[in-house]
Amino acid sequence: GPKDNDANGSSGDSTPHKGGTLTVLNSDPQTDFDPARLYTSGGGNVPSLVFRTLTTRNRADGAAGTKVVPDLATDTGRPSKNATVWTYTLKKGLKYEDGTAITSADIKYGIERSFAPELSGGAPYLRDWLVGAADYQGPYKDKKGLSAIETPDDRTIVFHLNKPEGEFPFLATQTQFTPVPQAKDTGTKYEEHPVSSGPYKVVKNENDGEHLVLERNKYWSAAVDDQRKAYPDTIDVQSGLDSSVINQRLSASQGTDAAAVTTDTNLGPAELAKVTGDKELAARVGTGHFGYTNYIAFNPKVKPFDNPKVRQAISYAVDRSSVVNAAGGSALAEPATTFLPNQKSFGYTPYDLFPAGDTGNAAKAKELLKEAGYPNGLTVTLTHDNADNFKTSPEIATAIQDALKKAGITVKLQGLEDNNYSDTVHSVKTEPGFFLAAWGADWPSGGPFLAPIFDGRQIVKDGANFNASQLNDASVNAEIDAINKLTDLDAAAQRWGALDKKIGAQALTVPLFHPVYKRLVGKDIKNVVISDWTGVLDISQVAVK
Amino acid sequence: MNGFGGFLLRRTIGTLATLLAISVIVYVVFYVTPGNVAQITCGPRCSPEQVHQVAQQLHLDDPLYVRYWHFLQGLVVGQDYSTGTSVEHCSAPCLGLSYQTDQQVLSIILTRLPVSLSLVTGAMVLWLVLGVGTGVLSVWRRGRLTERVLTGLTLAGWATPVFVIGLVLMIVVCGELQLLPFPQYVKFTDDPEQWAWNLLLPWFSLALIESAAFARMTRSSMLETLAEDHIRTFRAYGVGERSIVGRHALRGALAPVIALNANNFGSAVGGAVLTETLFGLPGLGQELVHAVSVVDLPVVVGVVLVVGFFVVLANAVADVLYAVADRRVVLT
Amino acid sequence: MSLVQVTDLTVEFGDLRAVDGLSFTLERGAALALVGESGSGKSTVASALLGLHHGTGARLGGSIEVAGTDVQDASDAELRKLRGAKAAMVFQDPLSSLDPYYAIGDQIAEVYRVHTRASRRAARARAVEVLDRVGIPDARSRSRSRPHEFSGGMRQRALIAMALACEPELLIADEPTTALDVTVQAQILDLLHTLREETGMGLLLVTHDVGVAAESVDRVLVMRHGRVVEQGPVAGVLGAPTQPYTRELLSAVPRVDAARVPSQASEGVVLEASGLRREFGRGKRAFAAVDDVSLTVHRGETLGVVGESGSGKTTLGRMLVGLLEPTAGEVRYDGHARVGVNPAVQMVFQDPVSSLNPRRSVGESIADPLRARGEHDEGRIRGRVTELLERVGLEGAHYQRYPHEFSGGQRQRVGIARALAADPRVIVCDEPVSALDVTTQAQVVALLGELQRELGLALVFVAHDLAVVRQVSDRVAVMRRGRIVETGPADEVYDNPQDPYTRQLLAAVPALDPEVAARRRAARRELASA
Amino acid sequence: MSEALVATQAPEALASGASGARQFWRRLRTQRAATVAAGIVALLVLVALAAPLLTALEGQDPTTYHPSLIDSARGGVPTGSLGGISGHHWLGVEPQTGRDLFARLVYGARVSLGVAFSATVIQVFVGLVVGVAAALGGRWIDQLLSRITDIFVALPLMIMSLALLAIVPQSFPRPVLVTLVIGLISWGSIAKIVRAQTLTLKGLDYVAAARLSGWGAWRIARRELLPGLAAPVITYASILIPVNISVEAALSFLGVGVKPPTPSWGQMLTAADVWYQAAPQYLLLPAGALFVTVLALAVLGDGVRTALDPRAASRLGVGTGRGRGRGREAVTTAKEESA
Ligand SMILES: Nc1ncnc2c1ncn2[C@@H]1O[C@H](COP(=O)(O)OP(=O)(O)OP(=O)(O)O)[C@@H](O)[C@H]1O
Ligand SMILES: Nc1ncnc2c1ncn2[C@@H]1O[C@H](COP(=O)(O)OP(=O)(O)OP(=O)(O)O)[C@@H](O)[C@H]1O
Ligand SMILES: [Mg+2]
Ligand SMILES: [Mg+2]
Repeated sequence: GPKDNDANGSSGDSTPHKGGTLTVLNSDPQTDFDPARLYTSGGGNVPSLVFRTLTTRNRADGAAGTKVVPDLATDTGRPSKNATVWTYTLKKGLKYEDGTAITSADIKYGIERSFAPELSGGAPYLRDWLVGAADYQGPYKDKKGLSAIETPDDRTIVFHLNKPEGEFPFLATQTQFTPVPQAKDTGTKYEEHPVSSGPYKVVKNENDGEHLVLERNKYWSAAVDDQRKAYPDTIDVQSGLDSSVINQRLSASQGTDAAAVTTDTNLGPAELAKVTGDKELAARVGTGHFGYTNYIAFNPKVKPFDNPKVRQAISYAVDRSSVVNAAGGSALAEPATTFLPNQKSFGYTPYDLFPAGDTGNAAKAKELLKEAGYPNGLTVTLTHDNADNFKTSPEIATAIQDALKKAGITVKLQGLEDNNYSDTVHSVKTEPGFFLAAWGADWPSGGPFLAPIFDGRQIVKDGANFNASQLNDASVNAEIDAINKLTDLDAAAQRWGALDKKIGAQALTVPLFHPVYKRLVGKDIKNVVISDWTGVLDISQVAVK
Repeated sequence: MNGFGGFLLRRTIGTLATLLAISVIVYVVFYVTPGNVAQITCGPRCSPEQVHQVAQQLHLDDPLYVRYWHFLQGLVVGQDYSTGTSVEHCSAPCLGLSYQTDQQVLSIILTRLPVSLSLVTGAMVLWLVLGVGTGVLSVWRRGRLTERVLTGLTLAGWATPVFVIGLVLMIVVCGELQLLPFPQYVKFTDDPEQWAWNLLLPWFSLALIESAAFARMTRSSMLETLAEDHIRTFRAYGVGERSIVGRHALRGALAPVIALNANNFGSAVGGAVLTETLFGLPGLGQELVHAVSVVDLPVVVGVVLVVGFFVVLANAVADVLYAVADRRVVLT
Repeated sequence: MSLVQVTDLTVEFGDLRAVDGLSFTLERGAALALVGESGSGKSTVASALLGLHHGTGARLGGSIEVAGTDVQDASDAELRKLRGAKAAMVFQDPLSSLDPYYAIGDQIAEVYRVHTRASRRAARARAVEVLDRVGIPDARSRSRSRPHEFSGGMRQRALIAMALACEPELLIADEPTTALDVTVQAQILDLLHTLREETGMGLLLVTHDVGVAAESVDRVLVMRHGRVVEQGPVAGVLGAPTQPYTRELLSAVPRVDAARVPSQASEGVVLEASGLRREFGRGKRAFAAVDDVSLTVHRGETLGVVGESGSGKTTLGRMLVGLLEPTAGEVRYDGHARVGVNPAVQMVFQDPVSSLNPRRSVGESIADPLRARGEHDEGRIRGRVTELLERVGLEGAHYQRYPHEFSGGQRQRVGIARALAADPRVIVCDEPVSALDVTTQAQVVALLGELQRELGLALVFVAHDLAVVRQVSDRVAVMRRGRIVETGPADEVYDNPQDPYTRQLLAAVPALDPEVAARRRAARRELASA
Repeated sequence: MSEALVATQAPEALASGASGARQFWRRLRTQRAATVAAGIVALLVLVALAAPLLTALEGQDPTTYHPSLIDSARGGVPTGSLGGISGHHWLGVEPQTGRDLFARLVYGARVSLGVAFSATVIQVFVGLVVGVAAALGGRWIDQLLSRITDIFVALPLMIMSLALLAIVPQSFPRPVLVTLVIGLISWGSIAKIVRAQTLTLKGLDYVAAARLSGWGAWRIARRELLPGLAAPVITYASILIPVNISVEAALSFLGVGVKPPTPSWGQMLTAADVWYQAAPQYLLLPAGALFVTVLALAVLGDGVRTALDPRAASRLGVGTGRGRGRGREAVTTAKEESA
């Protein structure tokens, strides 16, 4: 007969204990497991169990989780006066899974190899910030190495930046800052077995990350890692699963699924409707907030969006409640009137410059349209993605279409296949005038949120451009530079907030909503920690016993 | 050339030509469709210079025919490639490397093929049994309640998306009744018993849908055959309706059923995407959809060729089968 | 109680009353022949005896009792018990009556197993045994062939074998020997006779061939328009018929000793075959169905082809019209080597069932050659088709009917009408009159002769009925085992046969006089036992 | 000949050319199930055509949002009982948007039935031509066509539609595009089935007889083979309809399909599958509509198949048109035609 997975009886007490197997049920396989190719802090949830970085996100609930804390390093970095030189010292007694010591040279090597075109995929900051990194091609082609990184001794590493960057400690949370022993580097094959510096090592990686098994790295010790709790003995990551199946399995919580979590699957609206009606299930839902904004982007180079009045009219006409419903309802999306996410760490400063209320202010919109020279309304085309993502997808587009109809604006929809959509909207040459967009934070701060979208120097003429409004405003650029100099992150946050409001007045975007993540965990899961940095539960904290 | 040997030779040549044509089509299609491969590979925030480097690395700047030529070369003599730290050889027939994961396409396919084949062969057995079985039964009991019920059931199966059937089956069987584990692919070579148990639901979901076509097809061709003169002979000799339907009418009805099966088998190898996705089976269909979505041309070409090979193979087998089923048909 | 008791039987198809108030009885061990015009309802009666009209659109009246079963009221299960075991039927269209997908031996074995509890192996052995009894040479290996690998006569014998397999109390044989050459025919008739003597089997023989009737039965029933014209002991009805229709019938029977009025065959050769050879099967099982046959057909002449069943006549005919590629040799039409078909060379197919599309009305089928020639005027097409139908003894109104609504002989005439529609110069007629009663047969033969005179039509006339062949042929070729064993002017061949096989054939021609027939049978039996 | 026959016939009555079709209708009409099914299909078509009228009757349209009818906090499930069924919304409203389901269903019928029917027609046509040509053509034609068919069976729809996506401009009318994409790409199965069946049929004597008549292959295919192919083709075509309905939904995903907010059953089904627990009627409505369509088509297909076979007439217990009544009918037609 079918093998019944032996169920872990849940022990009544809620203090977490070591041991057991944590099952992770995911939809996307971990196809990239090379630290050079991962993008987010710690490379996301699972890689962060294997890769330690110079600094890391604070593994705490809510807003506290937006702090950056030391990981391999003894502190979050010591800046030079103007924040262009950052120095880190490694903790003592750091070891790889094979027992060899971790050195600062390995971290340098890890960063260098992320420049190799073979291992592309990481965030753009290192290339932009490090001195002389712009045309560096990685250690495989260019043996000289990056002179911007110095390793005076085995425990010290110094970074030279071409401009002040007060947020460098945030960058140092990314997996490019994980040590890679050069002798073990196998290039593009490294991801099959990356050398662990964290509490777990990879013992099985099937089908390019579809099934991973992690077991304890016996050379890791909690003494030199105060962030990762590492309760379970084994972590079994199964991916390639359908999202409704994942949620179904988590809610059934049978066999090994009782000790299961997911790191990439939210509850959808339909599932939420079911879960909220069930007390037992509702108690197992974790809620998280990730710095993310869904918005309408305008390209003022395209008529009639060159006219601020038209953009304002649309801002007034938008019915945020419909949009929120399309995105899954008030439990899954919070209406947004600011471009910055509604979190303190981003410097959130509430404002609502074109108050549309819940359901849109059609009268005001009509008035503005008349002023703009469209007394009889107008017809525009809204470009969106056909992918079923609740961000830029048809549901949202039709909600906007329906709302603008009331203001006399006829919206034609242009749905594009996913790749076609990103090619089209992210190219200066083909960018439409009016489209759905979304932006998420690389780390919880205003910098990476505002700069790529509004910094005039980040307009990319012949590649992927995210400054959709192609705003190149000297005062905005100057303010961005000024804030970047600050190493006091709280002070910086305030000024990001102010800058957001200032840009908001130009009505270059219509912020729509910030998503909320709701996720189920298995019934035996303990110690659920969800930081506002990632918005999802941190599996380095989870216990199954 | 005549006979079976000639047939084999012609078929082999035909197959190769078909597969080549398919690969050319895929190359051309991906050449003209939007989607900047280098940008996708490099990541959305890559700078134009990096994108350019990646494009060079992947030979995306070469003209189409050069790229296709490399592909053909790889098939015949293999291909060397660099991992950055060393040079590896992908031996012939080399379908190239995935743009996205740098793995050899052939090895990706070889790990996924058994999954798809397990899924489809098992499901095929079921859909043939269910489909042809209901077809026969509905002819045998034609005009009666049994037939109406069967017709209703198979058509309900046919009209319901696989997603719904599969999910409902899974919730009821695995979630509520706990009769089976939530499916998870176990290799046949590791544990044949678990392999079968885990695939049972996917097989059923796929088969329930497909079997409707077979039931309808079987039924209609059988009714045709029942009108033939030779059936009268067996009636006049007191042969029971069961044997008339199950032996004589069924045999005469096989040609379209075989044809249908060949196609469904072949295309299901790459087409059972929904089933694979729903049940998390790492098969070719899933891989193909993913590869298309990230414009991973080598993987797409590879998978399409392998699937194409199965389509062609299944059809060749079907042709042999009808020649066996109906001796009057000559193989061409 | 009688074996068969039919009282006041009527059968109606729609508005057509095919059988009208028919009554007769048949005792155990006795033999009754139903003779009569084509379309007079003979096959309908035969089918009714087995309840085969159940569930079709036909309406039946009167009562039928067969071997103790009331056929009209019997349940399906009772009918199944009757069919095959107590009463077996040999259908009129033997060529389409076998399942094309199964080996012949298996089909017989299957029927046998339905009624006996025999093992598979025993049933198979029984199948071989009965195939052997009906004279299929090499029955063991031939039992593995599929129907399309059998010649027409062989298929007919296979069906007879099937009927005999369960040793039924009543054998209904609907034109059982139409596709058989006279030697085999004699053999089969003798076999039926023997079985009757040995097992007490009753025989209902449906035939249009008065000679056959004379040879094999003791009572005759003459039918016309679904009604009884005359019935009584065979000697009486055939020897001293009381009804004018019966007399008419008898006088129309062709005689093998009557010479033919020669046609005006001209010198021009229209069709010429040289060194024709055709093989079937491959490898070990390969054999030549036609082997090195050369012949010529002149304008306006008739070449008769006679010969044993399975000797390659149909195969030869198909090659002559271009439907079958010869393995070796060539066919020349008007002096030119020819590939493929040519509407000027037509064929009347041996199997009238499968040569008509069941989904098209016969009128449409006949109109085909006209339309193909570019005739568009519907009125003219109708006119011509009606004319053709009438010439072959059918009605213009049959235009709209579908093949399954015709009797065997009617279908055969449709086939002839279609061949004529093409205004051909040559027609290969493969058993064109085998299913026709003598009067209709005479009519058709006369028609062919007429056309021949009018149009200079050349005929290749394949038949097993030696008398008919003599009646129509200028020259005759005798085939055996794929070769032509003897050829020459008809009279010469008939009056002075050279080849021993030809002599054997002529000796087997059935006699009209039952007494003569009985004597001949006795002689044959002595010969066989000696 | 038979007097009975002569007595009941008016020979001149048979001089009507339309009688084949007439008999077909007669035979179809005598099958009750098929008649009902034909009625349902007609009704569906009517509903699709009259969609604006029906929704006007209800007072709704398929695109307007009704946020007040859904519970935003619970993922957007309809608030009313039974999915929000009320006098204003006959079949309730869609989760998340509150759009009227009845309106979406009847408008969806337009796209789904329109696309599915016309695509099936194209598929059948191409499949028949290719399949028959392959079976009748010489060895090389057969090889060529069969291999081309293989290509079409083997190439996933997705890839072919990617190509079309690139070639066909955005302005091209979507429903037509979808129809063409489906029709011209997925005809492979039907071609294979037709080829198989033709191979069996072409060995029959009546085809040989037709060849002797002097007809070319094309005419033989049409007159002699097509009627024999009708059974598998009609059956398969009725099977194809639901497939095409869901393919339309899949194509929308790639951007080739019908544009939102235009509803289609396929898209409704795809969107609704996750809602089957929280808002079952959202899934059940399009699924039910599809089921009824499929069932009606299957039964109708059966009926048509039976009616096409003159031999079936005797099984049905119907005369095949030699009756007096029919005679009169034919006379009038003949007169009308000559007039
Ligand atoms: N299924 C049917 N539907 C309509 N008419 C039929 C059907 N079967 C036979 N008939 C008609 O019934 C009459 C008798 O047919 P039957 O087959 O019994 O003739 P028959 O005496 O056997 O002739 P033949 O010697 O030519 O075989 C014919 O006129 C025929 O056309
Ligand atoms: N398609 C075939 N495949 C194999 N053998 C065949 C085929 N067609 C005919 N034969 C064989 O060829 C021989 C000659 O057959 P043919 O049909 O020409 O005989 P025939 O002279 O017409 O006989 P009959 O008078 O019984 O119709 C027979 O032994 C038959 O079994
Ligand atoms: Mg008859
Ligand atoms: Mg013959």
